[in-house]
Amino acid sequence: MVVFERVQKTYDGRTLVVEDLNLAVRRGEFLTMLGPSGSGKTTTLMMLGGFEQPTNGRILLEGQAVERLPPERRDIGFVFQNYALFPHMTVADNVGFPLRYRGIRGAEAARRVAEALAMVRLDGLGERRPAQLSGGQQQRVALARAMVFKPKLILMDEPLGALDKQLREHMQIEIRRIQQQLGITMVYVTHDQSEALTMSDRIAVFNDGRIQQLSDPVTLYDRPENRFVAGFIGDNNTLPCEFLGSENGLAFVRMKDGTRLAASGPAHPARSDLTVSLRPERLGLDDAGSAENRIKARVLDKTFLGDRVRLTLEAFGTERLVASLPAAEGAAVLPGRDVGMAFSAADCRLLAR
Amino acid sequence: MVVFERVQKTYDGRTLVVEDLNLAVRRGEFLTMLGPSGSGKTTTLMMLGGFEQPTNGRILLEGQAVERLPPERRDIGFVFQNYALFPHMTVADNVGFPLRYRGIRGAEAARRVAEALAMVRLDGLGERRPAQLSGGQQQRVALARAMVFKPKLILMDEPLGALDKQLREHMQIEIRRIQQQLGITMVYVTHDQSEALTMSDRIAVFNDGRIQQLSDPVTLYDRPENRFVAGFIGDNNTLPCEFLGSENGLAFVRMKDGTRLAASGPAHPARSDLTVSLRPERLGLDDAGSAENRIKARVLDKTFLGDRVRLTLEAFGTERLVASLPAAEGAAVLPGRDVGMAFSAADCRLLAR
Amino acid sequence: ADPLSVMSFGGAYQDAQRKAVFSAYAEETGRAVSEQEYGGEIAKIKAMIDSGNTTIDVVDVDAPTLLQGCDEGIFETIDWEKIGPKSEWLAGTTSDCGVGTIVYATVLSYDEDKLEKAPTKLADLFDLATFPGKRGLWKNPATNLEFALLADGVPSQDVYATLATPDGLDRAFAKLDTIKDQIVWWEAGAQAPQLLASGEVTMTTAWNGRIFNANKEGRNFGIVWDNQILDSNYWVIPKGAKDVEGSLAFIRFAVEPKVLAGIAKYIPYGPVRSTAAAEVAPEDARNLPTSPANLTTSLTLDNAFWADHGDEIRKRFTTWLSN
Amino acid sequence: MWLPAYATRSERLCRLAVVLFAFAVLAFLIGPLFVVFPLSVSKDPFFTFPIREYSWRWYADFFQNARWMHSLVNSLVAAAASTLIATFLGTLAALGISRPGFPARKAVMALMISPMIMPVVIVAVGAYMFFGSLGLTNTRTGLVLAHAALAIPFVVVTVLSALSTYDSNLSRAGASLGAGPVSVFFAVTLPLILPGIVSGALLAFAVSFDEVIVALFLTGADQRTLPVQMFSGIRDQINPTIMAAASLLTTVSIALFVLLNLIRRVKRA
Amino acid sequence: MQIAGEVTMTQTLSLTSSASAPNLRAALRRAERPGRLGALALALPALLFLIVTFAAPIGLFLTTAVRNPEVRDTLPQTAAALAGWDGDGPAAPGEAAFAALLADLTRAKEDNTAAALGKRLNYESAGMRSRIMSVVRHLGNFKDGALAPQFAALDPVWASPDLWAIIKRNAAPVTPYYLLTAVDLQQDASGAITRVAEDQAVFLGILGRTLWIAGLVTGATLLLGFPTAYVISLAPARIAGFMLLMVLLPLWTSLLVRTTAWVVLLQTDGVINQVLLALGLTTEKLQLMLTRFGTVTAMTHIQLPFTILPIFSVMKSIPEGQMRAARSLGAPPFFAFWRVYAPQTLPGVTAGCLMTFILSLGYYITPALVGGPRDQMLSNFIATYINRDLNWGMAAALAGLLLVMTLSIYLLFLRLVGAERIKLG
Ligand SMILES: Nc1ncnc2c1ncn2[C@@H]1O[C@H](COP(=O)(O)OP(=O)(O)OP(=O)(O)O)[C@@H](O)[C@H]1O
Ligand SMILES: Nc1ncnc2c1ncn2[C@@H]1O[C@H](COP(=O)(O)OP(=O)(O)OP(=O)(O)O)[C@@H](O)[C@H]1O
Ligand SMILES: [Mg+2]
Ligand SMILES: [Mg+2]
Repeated sequence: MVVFERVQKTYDGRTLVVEDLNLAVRRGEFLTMLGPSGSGKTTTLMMLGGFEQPTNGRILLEGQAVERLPPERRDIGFVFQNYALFPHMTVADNVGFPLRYRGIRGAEAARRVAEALAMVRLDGLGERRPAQLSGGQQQRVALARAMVFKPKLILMDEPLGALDKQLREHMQIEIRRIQQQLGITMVYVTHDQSEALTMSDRIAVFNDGRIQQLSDPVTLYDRPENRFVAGFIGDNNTLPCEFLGSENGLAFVRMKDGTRLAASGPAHPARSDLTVSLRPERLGLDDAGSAENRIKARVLDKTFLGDRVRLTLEAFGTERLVASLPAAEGAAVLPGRDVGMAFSAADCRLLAR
Repeated sequence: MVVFERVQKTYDGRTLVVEDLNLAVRRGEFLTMLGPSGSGKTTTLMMLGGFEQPTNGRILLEGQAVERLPPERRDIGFVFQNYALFPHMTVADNVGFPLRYRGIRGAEAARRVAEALAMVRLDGLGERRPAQLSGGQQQRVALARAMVFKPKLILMDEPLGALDKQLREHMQIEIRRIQQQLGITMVYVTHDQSEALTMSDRIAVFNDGRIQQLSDPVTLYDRPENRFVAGFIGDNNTLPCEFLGSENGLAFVRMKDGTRLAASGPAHPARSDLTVSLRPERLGLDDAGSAENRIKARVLDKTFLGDRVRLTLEAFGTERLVASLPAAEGAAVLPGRDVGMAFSAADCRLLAR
Repeated sequence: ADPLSVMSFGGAYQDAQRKAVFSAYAEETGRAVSEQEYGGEIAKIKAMIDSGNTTIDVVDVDAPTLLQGCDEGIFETIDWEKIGPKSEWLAGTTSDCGVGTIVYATVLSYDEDKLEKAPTKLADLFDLATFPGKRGLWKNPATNLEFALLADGVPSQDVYATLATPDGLDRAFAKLDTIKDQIVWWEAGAQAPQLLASGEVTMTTAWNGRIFNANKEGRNFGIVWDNQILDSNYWVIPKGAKDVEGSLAFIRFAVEPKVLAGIAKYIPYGPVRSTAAAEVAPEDARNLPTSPANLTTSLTLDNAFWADHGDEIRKRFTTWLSN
Repeated sequence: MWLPAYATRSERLCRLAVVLFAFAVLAFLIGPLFVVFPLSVSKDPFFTFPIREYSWRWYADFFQNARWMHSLVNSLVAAAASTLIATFLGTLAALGISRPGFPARKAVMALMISPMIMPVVIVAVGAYMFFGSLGLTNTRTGLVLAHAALAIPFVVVTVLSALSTYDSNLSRAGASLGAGPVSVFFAVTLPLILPGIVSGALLAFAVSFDEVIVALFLTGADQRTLPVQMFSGIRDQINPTIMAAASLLTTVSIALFVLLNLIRRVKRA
Repeated sequence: MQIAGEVTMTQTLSLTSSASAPNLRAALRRAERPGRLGALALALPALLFLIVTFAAPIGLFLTTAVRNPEVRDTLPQTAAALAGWDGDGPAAPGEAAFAALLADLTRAKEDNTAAALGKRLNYESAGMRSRIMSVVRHLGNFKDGALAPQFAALDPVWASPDLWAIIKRNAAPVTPYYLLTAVDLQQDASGAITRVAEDQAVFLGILGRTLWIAGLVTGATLLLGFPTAYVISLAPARIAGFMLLMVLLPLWTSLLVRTTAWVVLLQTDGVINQVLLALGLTTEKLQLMLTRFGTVTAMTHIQLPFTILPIFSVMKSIPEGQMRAARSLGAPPFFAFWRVYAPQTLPGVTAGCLMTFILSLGYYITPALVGGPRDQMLSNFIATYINRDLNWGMAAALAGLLLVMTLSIYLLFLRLVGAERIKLG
């Protein structure tokens, strides 16, 4: 549906904000662009919307290059971070705005507006001004306005950034519902990993103007492809190691103090700069289960986090390691003591860079 | 060290922003005031700092009433939410500012400033202006400035509110380290429960100008005294119930559909308006363990959250219930199916109000 | 015919002209007069001519403007045949490009209601001992230097010769120095009576017509005619005027003895045409600078002198003011 | 508000003194605007207090005197024309300047603002000479052009500040919804910056309506504006009709000012 | 097919090489050009308008400060005849020069240009005007034969070289005369630059006075404006809004009306004196009108809003927490204000003071109506030179002086504050 081909973008002629973007958005999917601030997400979206020109490369929309197409002719719905509702128009006029420029007027337009407002559950608020609505309602109006002309593609730039947590979670579900109900293709930008994990079919993780990994949420979490992705999504312990070899699909590595661990990851990593990455919650107390790796560690500190306990451990010589245990399980662990920990090879990712 | 005695405060003469505050801060402790926006935390801190006068009641500092003492004579360090660094002075001048009014000048002052900057790990940045520092660095300067004159008491009003998550967690550890190292008494305001749980010796939960509960973090989480505290700290399922009676220190309740549950809580709750409160992560799959309560529930929805899976369940007839399981454990659960859940009586709190 | 456009100095002077001249002209010829006013700036006239669209047919100018404008050729040459015999005009009030109309005087004036003892001669202006208080003077070296020398005893016929010498100039400034810190300077004609009215000064130099008018409004200002300095106004036709013949006809009408004399009824400015003097009503003639009783010690302003030396003297005057 | 709750006694005293001082300064600012009123109803033709007798003669003179009326009309026409020009050009310029990527913004801004700070005499004499060579002195066109130049910075500044609070995402939103650049401007941008344009236009009008020096140089008798009439009134023939004129002007400007602020307040509420 | 293939080739090439910085910049410029031009096109009409109606007129006017067309245009033959004459000698030039002058003046009389020439030469030496004009008036009386004696008969100075030297020197198309005069310098007969005589040295004094008055006004507005802005920034919103209206209101009333008002207030029988007398604060009426005090007071009144507004907007932006922080750190009230608050208002103080200083430099109306002779500023002299003397050169030179001062402070303003920060109301 949308294809980015070797797209580059610079604002100042010196630094590339988008370095080399190749990405194909599938029809009907919910694709999220996730990344830290300044990683080029908004820029990418703006290029797709037609508000910025790529410095190099091509963008294809339904197979057609769109460089020359001004935004108003792209037929893409856009929901902006601060909604960009027209404050001088009523809600109905806002939502009816795109219809005006598509020759839809009168009763037909009114019907479509009412339909769109009903879709976002705002029936009856058409005569209000945006300023008379709550943040969440404004968000819905923006959504209705971007949908009312039935675009094939809707872009959203951190649409929930300004809402509080509860409302945000509620709107996540709503948006997902509408997207699935109408079968629209959506490209969604956020820097909130849990939002991305919750909503998306696929997630493109951005950093430094590049896509670091593009996959579905579970793969992204369980099998990050590099250290950035591992660190950005979920908590993570990153420990330097040396590659020993692989066997039966398992990789074997040696830690600084010589401990041998079984890890998952690429079969023949070429780089010398290697680490293993361990999620705190995948570290368990050694309960003689089936985990491939067992280590001894000293408990340095224990912090209570409500439902969980965070342990700061010293292992593999002088490495720091954070583990997160269910509060009940961690109750018995005491700072200053040694403790046995276990984790599976699948949870121990061998990563380069 | 600090005692609030029946303190009341109103700004407009009509509503009491602080209703009846009684609180004793112990020497050397890290006491956090936690509560939602508008609950009177800042007001309380301002009264202690000398910026507001209590409408009623007394505040004692080291046993002395301080109503008449202007802020500059209280010798209390104060870290403000937006740091309130002096933008026209260098970092060193900012930190040296309080020394000037304590007659410390020249080499001695320089030594103290350097010491304070070293303490917050900002050595060598003394000649910068605040605007040239990152948010986290500015926060450290504010901290150094509030410490440099060795006050016995430091007050902090949401000092980390403006920082991003990673930095915030880092600074939490730093502040806690410095507090323990110097043995300073700290009164800390936040509305972030995880921050409060991580850092504090004791937490005072504020709501509507009253302290709802004052205890250490584990007690607060595990044994909330009322529904507000239970709901405010950690996630929570709140379900209406009826009190049947208590036995062996356990309370028994009946749910809407007649299910009987064992719960913990006060022995003879007088109120009719009772609920049980269940934390999502304390709900486990029924593994035939030792939990007192076992129920059947229908899985309505399952959301992937990275390390965990969130289940939306229907139980006790038509009640909604949220459970949070480790991702591995939850993998087998499928939406639409029924599932057995279990939880202990200790995790099922019977609460009034 | 289009109305004839006439520009004059406004104020009471133009009011008098309107009553005595313009309305009579309109009545007699059927051609209306459209009035304009200005502050006497030659730049205004020149700008109009330079813009190539001379919309004004006749202008009333003062003597320096006549001199400068005539030299620069921005006025039409007057065909005296169509005006009248030059010989009827006072000496020095005819010119190739202008026709003299009235004579006015710069005189010493005071408020009779406020002073117990009235000044009688120009020298009293400099006599702070007898007449303490502020003096109002025109902020211009012209007239003041003359007054200074006159008060210092220089006979009127020698004033300009003296002023042309450095010593004479020094002498004039020295005389002014004696009252310098008591001087309040005025710039526009209307300010002088205002200074008297507001009690700002005990006496002031002023244009006699302005004093007369103030008295008509219920003031009681006195005039010292001794050593009055005379100057005259002229009718000129700016270059490029649309209807030169019409303008000449108007000027001819305006200086007809009867008409010209009529002005004195409204403002005490004397006609420069000798045949007109006779037409002035005796009760008005008393107030004219040109009435013989007032003329005994008068001095006529030498505009050529000021054209040659004005620049230098004005600079000196400015420096002198600032110190 | 006036005082923090923690103020000490001496601080309170100081603060009280400063507040009184500030109100004195405000009185100094406002008071002189009103002294013209009593004089305008004094019968005396001189500006003297105390007033001996009251009369409306000067107002009558103002309204009956063709010259005053003529100059009033001249002022209104010239101000309206230069307001139109300045508002049109200034708004366009502000739209351009506010765009990202506007070349040499600083230099252009410096030039655009400079009529505001340039000594008016220099502007007046320059225009007098230059327009003279084009035959534009003593014409209303010349006056209008010069006034428009003086007024442009006021429009540019106010429209720019209106644009600075304008969220350019609104234009983007408009485009993404299918409206072309011109439609977006008229449907979205213009209505939102209209208050800025209106206050810019009001200021432009005030600049021209109040301007004396340029008008002194550029107008002949036929184009003489009200301020010029007043100026020569004060200088040459002290005549309380100018007090009547001044009182009327002040009344009108106070009324306009109050109206403008009421509109703003209503808009905000 | 082949052509298409080539296109893709070059495209790929440009893609691969685009990583290098210069190419990147070029690509960027290409991508941005339409936007830049569009933005410029919007501002262009106003820019052109300002250049034509504002910048060009001022520029042209300023050039008259050095233009010297009178001798060149009116006396071309004389100038040519004098070209070879050694002006330093003790003798007047030969007969040829007299003949040329006569011929030139004959033409000048027809063209009516003699007066302008006379006026111009009169600047250099008083009396030149009447000498030239008397020659012109006597043109018909000249007889054949030696001209020098006939000229000398009209005025003996024609026999001396000084006068001829002046004509020769001013045959040049440009003259430093006006500029030099504007700073009280002159070129003597030998061409050396010297100070003018004490009693002719006016302009530096006026320049100094202009700066001094502007400085006084700036100081006064700051003194009055700072506390006022401070109080407004402290006041509760409603009262502050009202106070701001009081500050803005004068800006809306006619400058002329305000100046008139000061005339009424300041005159000897005016309101202030009446009040002072009534209160018994003085027994004698004070001279306020037409004095420096009056001028500065009226100008201060007019400029005060320009100083208050920027200071206020900066004060408004200083968080209240700043003072709290200072107090909590141990600073007593006054020190907290002086060391923490006051320095942070500096940007506003700078903006307000520079703006007031710039605007004060150009005052004309107020000094003209309220000031005495010692309070007239550069603008007043510029206007006088035009209106009364038609001396464009002098006016332009003084305008140049005023402009240089104004622009240098404007540049300082742009550097320290920036044009974007100017706000109205
Ligand atoms: N109009 C612009 N001109 C110059 N630089 C820009 C512009 N817009 C963005 N940038 C820069 O480009 C980089 C990427 O910006 P972008 O807005 O695409 O990031 P983002 O991923 O959306 O970040 P965020 O999560 O903060 O919105 C940043 O370094 C930003 O400073
Ligand atoms: N200076 C003041 N004048 C009037 N009311 C005030 C003032 N300061 C605070 N309040 C009111 O007092 C109540 C408590 O405010 P306070 O600032 O103490 O809350 P808080 O717990 O610090 O909230 P937050 O988490 O938002 O900072 C709020 O309703 C607030 O509106
Ligand atoms: Mg973004
Ligand atoms: Mg708070």
